[in-house]
Amino acid sequence: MASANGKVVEEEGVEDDVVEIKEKPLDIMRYMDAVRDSSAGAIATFSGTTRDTFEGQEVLELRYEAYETMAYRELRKICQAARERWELKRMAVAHRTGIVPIGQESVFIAVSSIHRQDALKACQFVIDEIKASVPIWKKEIYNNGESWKQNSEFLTRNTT
Amino acid sequence: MASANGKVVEEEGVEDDVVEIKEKPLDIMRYMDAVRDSSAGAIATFSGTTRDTFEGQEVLELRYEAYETMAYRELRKICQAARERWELKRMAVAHRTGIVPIGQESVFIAVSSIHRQDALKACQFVIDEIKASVPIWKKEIYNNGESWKQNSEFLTRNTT
Amino acid sequence: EKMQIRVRAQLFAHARELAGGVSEVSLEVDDGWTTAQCFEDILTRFPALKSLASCLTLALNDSYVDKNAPPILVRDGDELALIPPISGG
Amino acid sequence: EKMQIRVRAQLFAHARELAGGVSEVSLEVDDGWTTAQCFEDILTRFPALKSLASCLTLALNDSYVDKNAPPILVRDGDELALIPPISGG
Repeated sequence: MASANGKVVEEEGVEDDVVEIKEKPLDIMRYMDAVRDSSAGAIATFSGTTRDTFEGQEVLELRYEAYETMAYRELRKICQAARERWELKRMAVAHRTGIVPIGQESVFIAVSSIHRQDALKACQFVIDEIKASVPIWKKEIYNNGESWKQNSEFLTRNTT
Repeated sequence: MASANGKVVEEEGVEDDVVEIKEKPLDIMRYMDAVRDSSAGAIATFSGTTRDTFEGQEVLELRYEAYETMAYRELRKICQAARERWELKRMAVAHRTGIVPIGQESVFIAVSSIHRQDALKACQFVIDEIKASVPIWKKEIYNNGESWKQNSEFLTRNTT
Repeated sequence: EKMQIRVRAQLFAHARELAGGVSEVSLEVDDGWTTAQCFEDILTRFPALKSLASCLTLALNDSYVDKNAPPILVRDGDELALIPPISGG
Repeated sequence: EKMQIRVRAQLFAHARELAGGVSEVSLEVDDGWTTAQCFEDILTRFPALKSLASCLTLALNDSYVDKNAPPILVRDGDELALIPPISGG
């Protein structure tokens, strides 16, 4: 975009944001490096990690599945929405699919900004929005059965 | 601590938290691994990174100095305070001293919890508290001078 | 006489399992059908999905279909998706 | 006759610079002195600190001294610190 004096001002935008869905371990440091910026003073991140227990039952394995084309689109919409609410530098959002071993990241979000409030708030916003709208599913495998999980955030948003 | 039936219940406490002040690059992954826990579903982190500009002036270098014994004590108090407010699993807080090159982490905080709200809120709390009370100082070196910075959070808290 | 159009329907997660593992169906429907009608057609072909039907959300060409909005007509080449309650993040 | 006690005072950051690089001073003061009196003593010895004095906070044995609280007596072996406005994080 051109600024008032005609000079071209480079503005970070969602087109530069890193958005990935992959069936591999998430490379946390790569995403943090992607958002690191010499003009930013803050990086906030969120990792969703897989737990070994759900309501007292031992979880043996977790499997994630994505509707990829739509998930990419929803993730970019979320990044754009975050940018409209806060002053952000760079963003990176990644979700893992397939089997995710216990204790490993299923989702990772990194946001950088000049002032910490923006990154911290945006990071919270992104994970909340992912849970409410991105078409990705998790299945928990127990000793004696399995269960497709349901995010209350999605159910709340989609209750007619 | 012993629970009602007499069994010893292992409870994460501030004595297990990682608190470090060192004149070396902060090893982010080590801190994230320190808070990773198979019973935790969330890890929130915050990195304060050094900026190349302050109010239009180019910052050439940043130097951090700590009153170490008191800084360690204040950091542990902050971790304890966070644990009293939220349900947390593990915490790691590290601050770098000496010369910190532009774009690198001066402070890093990682918090894990079962539910994301606790980690996210605690992470924000910890960085806010560090800026208000931990005896560490930053000096910015410019082309034509230098300046000891002052956190408004500290000034606000200490205004008589 | 109505033209026939082709709509690709994808089934995910629990929906796919209830449909016996079917992840994709090519529907041939009348031009002028709505997403809801396509959905009903799928339920007829895979009756086991009826137990999940009230939980399912539809998406058309990567956008959620709002159950409360006016009906949306499908067009030739459209992609429909049956979306069970999500659980990512 | 009052006993003399020894208090170790540390100067940090801008305070140390204004004191010509002095980072630590061993004070010998009268038993019964307060932290404020020790502070005044330091200001007398390093007058350049006076320009910063109103911004300085004291800490005694790793705890902040509250300017609004009753005066605190120093004891032999105590550690005082002159703390300019902090800027960590």
